Amino acid sequence: MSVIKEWEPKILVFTCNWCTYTGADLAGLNRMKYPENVRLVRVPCSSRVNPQFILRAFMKGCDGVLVCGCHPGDCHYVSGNYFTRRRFMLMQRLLEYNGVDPARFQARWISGSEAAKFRDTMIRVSKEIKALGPNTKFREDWYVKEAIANEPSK
Amino acid sequence: MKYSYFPGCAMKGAGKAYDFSIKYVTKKIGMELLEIDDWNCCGATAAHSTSADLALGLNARTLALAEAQYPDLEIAVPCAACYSALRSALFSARSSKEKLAKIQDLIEMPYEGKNEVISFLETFSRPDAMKAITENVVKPLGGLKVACYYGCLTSRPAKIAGPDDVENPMQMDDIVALTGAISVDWAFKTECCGGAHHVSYQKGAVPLVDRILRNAQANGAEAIATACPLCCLNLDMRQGELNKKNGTDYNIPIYYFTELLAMSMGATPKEVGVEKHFFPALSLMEKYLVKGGSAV
Amino acid sequence: MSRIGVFVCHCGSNIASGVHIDKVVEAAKLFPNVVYCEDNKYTCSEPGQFKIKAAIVEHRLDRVVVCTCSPRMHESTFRKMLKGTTINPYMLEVANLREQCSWVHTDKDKATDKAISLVRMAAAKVNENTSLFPSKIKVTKRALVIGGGIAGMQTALDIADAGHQVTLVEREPSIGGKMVMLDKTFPTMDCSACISTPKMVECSSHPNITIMTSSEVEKVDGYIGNFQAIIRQKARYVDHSLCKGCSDCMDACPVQARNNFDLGLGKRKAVYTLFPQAVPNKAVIEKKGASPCKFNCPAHLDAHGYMALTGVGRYEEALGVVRRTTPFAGVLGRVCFHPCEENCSRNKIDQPLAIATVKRFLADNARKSGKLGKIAVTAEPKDQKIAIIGSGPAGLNCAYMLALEGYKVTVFEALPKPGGMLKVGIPDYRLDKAVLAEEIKLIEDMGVEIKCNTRIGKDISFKALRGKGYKAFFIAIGAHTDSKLNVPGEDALGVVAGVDFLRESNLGNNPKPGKRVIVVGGGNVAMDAARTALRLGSDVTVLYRRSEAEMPANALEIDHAREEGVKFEFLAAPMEIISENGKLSGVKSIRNRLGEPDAKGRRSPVPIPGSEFILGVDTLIKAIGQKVVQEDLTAAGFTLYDRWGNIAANAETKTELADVFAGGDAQTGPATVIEAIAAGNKAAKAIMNYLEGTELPIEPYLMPEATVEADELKNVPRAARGRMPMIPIQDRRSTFKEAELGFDEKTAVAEALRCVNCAVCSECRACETACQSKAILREQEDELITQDFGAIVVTTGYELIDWAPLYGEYGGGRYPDVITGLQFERLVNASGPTEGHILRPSDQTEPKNVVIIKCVGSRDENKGKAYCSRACCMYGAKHAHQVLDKIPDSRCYVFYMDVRTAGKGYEEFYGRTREDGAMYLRGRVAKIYQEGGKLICKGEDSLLGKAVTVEADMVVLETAMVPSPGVVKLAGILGISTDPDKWLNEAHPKLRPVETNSAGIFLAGTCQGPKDIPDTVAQAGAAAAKVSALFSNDELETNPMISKVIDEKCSGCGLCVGCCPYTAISLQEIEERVGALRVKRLVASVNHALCQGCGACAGACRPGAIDLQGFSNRQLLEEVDALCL
Amino acid sequence: MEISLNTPAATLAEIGTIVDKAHVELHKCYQCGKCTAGCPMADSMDITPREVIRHLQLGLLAEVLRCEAVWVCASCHTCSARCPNEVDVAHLMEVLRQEAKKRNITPVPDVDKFARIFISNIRSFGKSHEVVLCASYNVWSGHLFQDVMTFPHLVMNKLVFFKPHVVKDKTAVRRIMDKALKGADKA
Repeated sequence: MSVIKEWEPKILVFTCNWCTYTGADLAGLNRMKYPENVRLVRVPCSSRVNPQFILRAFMKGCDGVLVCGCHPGDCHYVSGNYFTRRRFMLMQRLLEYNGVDPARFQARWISGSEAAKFRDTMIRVSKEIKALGPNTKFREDWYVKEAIANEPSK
Repeated sequence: MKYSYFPGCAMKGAGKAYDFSIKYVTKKIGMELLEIDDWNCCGATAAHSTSADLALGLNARTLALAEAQYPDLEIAVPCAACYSALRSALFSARSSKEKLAKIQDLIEMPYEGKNEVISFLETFSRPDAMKAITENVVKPLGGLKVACYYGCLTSRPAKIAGPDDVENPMQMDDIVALTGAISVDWAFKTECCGGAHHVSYQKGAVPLVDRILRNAQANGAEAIATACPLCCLNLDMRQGELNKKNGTDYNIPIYYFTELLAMSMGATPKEVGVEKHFFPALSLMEKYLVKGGSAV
Repeated sequence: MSRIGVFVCHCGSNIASGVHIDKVVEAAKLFPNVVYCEDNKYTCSEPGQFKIKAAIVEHRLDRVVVCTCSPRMHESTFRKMLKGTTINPYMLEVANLREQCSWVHTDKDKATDKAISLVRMAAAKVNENTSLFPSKIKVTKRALVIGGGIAGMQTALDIADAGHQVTLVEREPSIGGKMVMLDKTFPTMDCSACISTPKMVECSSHPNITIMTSSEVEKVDGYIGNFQAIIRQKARYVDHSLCKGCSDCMDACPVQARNNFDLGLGKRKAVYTLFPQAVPNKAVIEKKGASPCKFNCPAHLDAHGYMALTGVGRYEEALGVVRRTTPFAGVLGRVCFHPCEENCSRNKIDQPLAIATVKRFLADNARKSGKLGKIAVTAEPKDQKIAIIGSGPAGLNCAYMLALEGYKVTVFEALPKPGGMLKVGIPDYRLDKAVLAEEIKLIEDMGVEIKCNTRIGKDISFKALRGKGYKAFFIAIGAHTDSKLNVPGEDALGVVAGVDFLRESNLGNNPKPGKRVIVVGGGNVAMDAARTALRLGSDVTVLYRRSEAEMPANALEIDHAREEGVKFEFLAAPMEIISENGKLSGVKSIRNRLGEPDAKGRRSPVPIPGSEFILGVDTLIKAIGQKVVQEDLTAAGFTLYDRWGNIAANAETKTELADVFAGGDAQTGPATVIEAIAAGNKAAKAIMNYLEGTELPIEPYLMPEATVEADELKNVPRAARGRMPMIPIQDRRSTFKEAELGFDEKTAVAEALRCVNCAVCSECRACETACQSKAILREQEDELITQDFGAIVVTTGYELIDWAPLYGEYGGGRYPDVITGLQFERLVNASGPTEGHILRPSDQTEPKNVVIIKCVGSRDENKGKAYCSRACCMYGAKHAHQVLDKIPDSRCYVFYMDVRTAGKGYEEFYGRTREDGAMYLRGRVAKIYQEGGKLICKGEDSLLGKAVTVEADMVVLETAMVPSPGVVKLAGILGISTDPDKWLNEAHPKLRPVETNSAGIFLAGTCQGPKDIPDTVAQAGAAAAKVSALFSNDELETNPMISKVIDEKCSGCGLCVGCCPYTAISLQEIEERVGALRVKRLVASVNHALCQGCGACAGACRPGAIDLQGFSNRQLLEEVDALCL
Repeated sequence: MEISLNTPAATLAEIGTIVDKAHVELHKCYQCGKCTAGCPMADSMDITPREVIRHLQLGLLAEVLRCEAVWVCASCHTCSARCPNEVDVAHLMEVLRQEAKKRNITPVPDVDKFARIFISNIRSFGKSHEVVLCASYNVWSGHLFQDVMTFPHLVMNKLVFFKPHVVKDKTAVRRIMDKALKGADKA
């Protein structure tokens, strides 16, 4: 391809099987459009997400991570999303302490019927992270500088 | 029991009986009223029909004066129209910081929206006042059947007026019951009397008075108690006129609820200005004041 | 090395049009361990699946990635397919190329890139998959159905017919629910009772169905196939194994309670069956506790009981109720200060019932008609002799209770006449002593011996009595001496004690007080002394040190004293008694002001210096308190006193001497008659326990207080308290005739009928007498029953919205002729309160103009609910039809927003109703008010664009359905969810309408949302089919994608235990070898049946010892890594 | 008369601004007419309160701005209190009145005149004065003898005063009024 590709962030979205993943499917069913740069990883419950996964994602070059689950009080597993919420707060503070912009790690509650909310969230998050540029924190590769140099806006 | 006091324009004119009786009752029960110095007219319906800012500005000035003069006191307001207008301004001031800034700019005075605006139905239904009233009733109006008429503006809009019940408020009924009178259950407590149109659109407004009187009569009321000079004036002034024009036989003198309180506390009808009503209101009182002895 | 096969689906053009399939296939072939890749038009189709199977064999694949639609759609399809191959069904991953790729992106190249990435993630994950095998759990083949309405009954019957056990739990005393309340059902006009009562009977006679009425589910543990429920069987106060359903008890019950089944349109008894065809047809008693009158009575007299009986004219029985506790009905009716009345719920709306005066009526009426009778002793005579010292109310009541039990009782009285303070303390104008004498005679007639003029310490001693064979003693000598004023000159001639003065007067010794009398004190003795002195011709002034508000005397006594001419000096206290020649001449007093409140909240008097004044006086009566006379007892050898000088005894009246008991004023200090009676009764019980060696409760059986809030009494008609007639005031000033005359029969009955039945059951115990099978269990308590179930069906139904507080414009419940649709059903129902005649509740006349208003509370975000209640349009039409059909020349106006008639035959029915003449008006009524006996309804006909008025005789509000109360609590117990309006959530609105998100728990009927009977019954059948399908297995396969612990890594910290919502994880001891040693330690362990596979534990585990199979840490990390490539 | 529903987008936008001022969501109204049914003045109106909303829903702004109903409304707020869909009809009426006034449309001139007199009264005295108010109204409106029969009663009972009460700081009140009325029609 002749055109230089615009830089696209890599965004990882952990979604619980019962609410957000279903909501994403519904968005598909309704042919709603959102950016290609988001990838969903299906987990049974948002509480399944181990902080290790998030650090690993940033390490391997992810630019943003989202954890999505059922609305508080509506968890398929009764109380899982309350754990998620607590864990998320702690994790976000840890990341912020290490210089990661809080926008790169967010939690959202999207139910199985909120297809439009799913789409809107994906569009907004994608835009936010794109504006932040590539993540440089925690990355294991030695080519971070290069990645920044290749940033199209420069 | 101490309040800053906004009498409103009508209290100096047609609402004199209201003014007299409030003064009598508050003195008896040890309630102190401190009139706000240099208050201005609330603008009534005319102001908010013309411009929202006009109503806001006029009332905010009065509120700001009260805040400066009596920073710790709630503002007691006898007239329902003034009460509504002042409360609306207060609610605007409290709605957001931007709105408050706009108000300060408009009136060019410091104002924070601190002091609550309350009606006399509220001041008198607080426990200490109720207790004091009970203790001061010496000539109970045993058995007088009263329909308590609240009108629009002490009831609606509910979030501004804050009535105990929009359709069937009981505050005035409870206060009037302290005098030994019996408050009747009727259906037009909060129906409009057309007050706003009584000068400018009489053909539409007078029938409203008719249906209020009709329902009061149907439910056996001998008298109507009001808490607003405008309501009182309308129901009072049109009654004889309706009887003449439509051949109705209404005989329901209109009183301010404070007049009933004052008389049960020993005031003579003349002292509180009962004879000043358009529709003869003196003889009914004389009848009950004689009948009601000391025993309840 | 694993061998992965990747199968990319076109899904027709669904995926292929948004993604370059060929590029995906080419890319996938290069992924690690992928040995084969192909594309397919429709992978989920039969040929598509066949091709995968063939590839597995041909390429020796050991795991598979299918790139197709959402795994929520076809993951299970492909798992099933793998069951028939060499590969474990869990060696599969699905890449979602349709819903989350081709359908949501527009740029085909970018979508292709994403698709490749998704396939890479799936391939990376599947590489870490392991074979998983489900385990088996047993199924308990018993279903729990909660709610006995039509849905519950139908579900229960269908499950039972399939051969399984069912327990049907219903909160009300009968099954049947709302449907049996209805008259006819639309659109066929079948009789509702005719089609639902056979179902009720079938349920009760079905061998597989156990019905538990008056029951509620309290707790549920466990999981599909293995639930454990705790069910509360509420007390019914009737032994259902003995009850024959004969209704004798109901005939006997005097209480008129609200008939909830008729929605308040009729009355029923406190003991009742819900309706005539109730299943089970057994009586229950509604008890909300002890009525406040009974609860707050020191002796717990069944005040509510005798009021109820008086109300229906059963005076003798009512008197019998009093006599269960005391023979002193006439005395108490006159002198009791009635804490019952102070606590009467009617205080909240008007005035309390005149309970004491009604009791007085019962005694007076019996005496007048010569029916005072004798009190029968039914107990076996007993040999033990008991001595009671003092014949006051405590002593005599103790004697009475013991005599009732057959004991031989002797009462010793120091004074010449029995009665204690009743005789010598209370003046005749308050208590006619003939009444006292007659009631004392009742006790004597039971065999109690009263020996007067016998003073303890002088004429008898404990030792002597023990010698004569007395086994127990009750000391009730009262408090008969005065407290001292402690001022100089107190001993002057002319200063007398109040109690002495009253005793002299009451014994007929005619004391002669001087012209000017001053009574010092503010209690009841002071009032009695003052009024007595007044009647003896003196000019009386009461001197009290506080103000009137602080006076301990009964307010009515003070009023009476004032009326009779007693003068009061408040805030004044005597400082010195002035005498001339040893004879009283004046009292020097000082003015007080009220100081700070003391510990009890009473403001104490503070003398004002310099305010001394002198009052001239001839006789000064001290009435500032009484004390116990200790000398006699001391002489008799009894010396146990507390620091106030009262006899030391505990709350059960026991003293330190095993055979000596004490109570009444002698033990408590001066108190009331009723407290003395209570003490006497307690002493009797304590003595019986002592003599028989039993440990029966000392206090009478008492339930918690049944309080009624003012709100609940809003619509109770106001009625003034009966007026007490009195003798003329001049007689009151000069004679000792009883001042109060008591009620006549009419007043007494009217007074009794003012009772609002706080506790519903009055505990008159007439039912106990009436029941021939002795089935009444007065002291029954709730019972908790634990049982195992394999499945649960919730069928808790609906309630109608409480419209009254929401719609003030419709009268807010003040107009009796504005009723709800369900009330109309009861009116038009042949077994309803009007036997099927449509009559106005206010005056029982037939309404000619009926207005029906739909959507009251429905489709009203402002005041009610936003939703449509679905059934109202049709039953509104039915009601209109019934009005026009049943009432000749009637007219019916229906105000509607929209008419929704989606159902078989529904639109036709609506058409017929209009043909009948119903006038349909499109618009909402803004106000209903009463004028001239009519209900004026003001609405707009919005099709005409004009405000319209209808003068109606009756208005029927078709109110919104809301979930049954308590459903939120139940949902919490079951772990299922509700929507914002509190309807229970189904698992899927289209595809799983009767399942919940918790496996094994199902829904049917209106608990899920408003619906009509056909839909409800259909759902009930569906839920039963689901349960039957579940019960067709002896065992269930569990989901193998659950947590697993690696013991070696587990540190036993227990973090996972706390975060498991299913309590599936526990710490268990394991034994392991460390070097040469065998050591024991705790590690986490997962219960396979309980674990639902959420993975919260795996997210929390720090050493990574607990992992979720199928979504393991390694699988997810590989997926993350692959995503980042 | 046939009505075209192809309302220009500008008019729709204008309606949007007006209803936003009143915090009203037009789509919420399902035309049940409870507002009209409870309205004490409905009898005197040319179109009912429900129809006012309907016109706006259909984009017929001009019809609403020239109707009498908006001016006949007595601001009793009964409609708003009872609306099942929380449509604040009374507030909308008020905003419509202000809008009509801006465009100098006063279909019920007496009501407007009274308001003007009332406001000028406040401008003069800072307080309202019944005699001046009614007298000026009777002169302005041409209803010269309206309620004159009540006058002797008022005088005899000292219910009127001829020397108006006046605020001390008249300029402050006037300044506030002028600022507030800037933009709106000057009274």
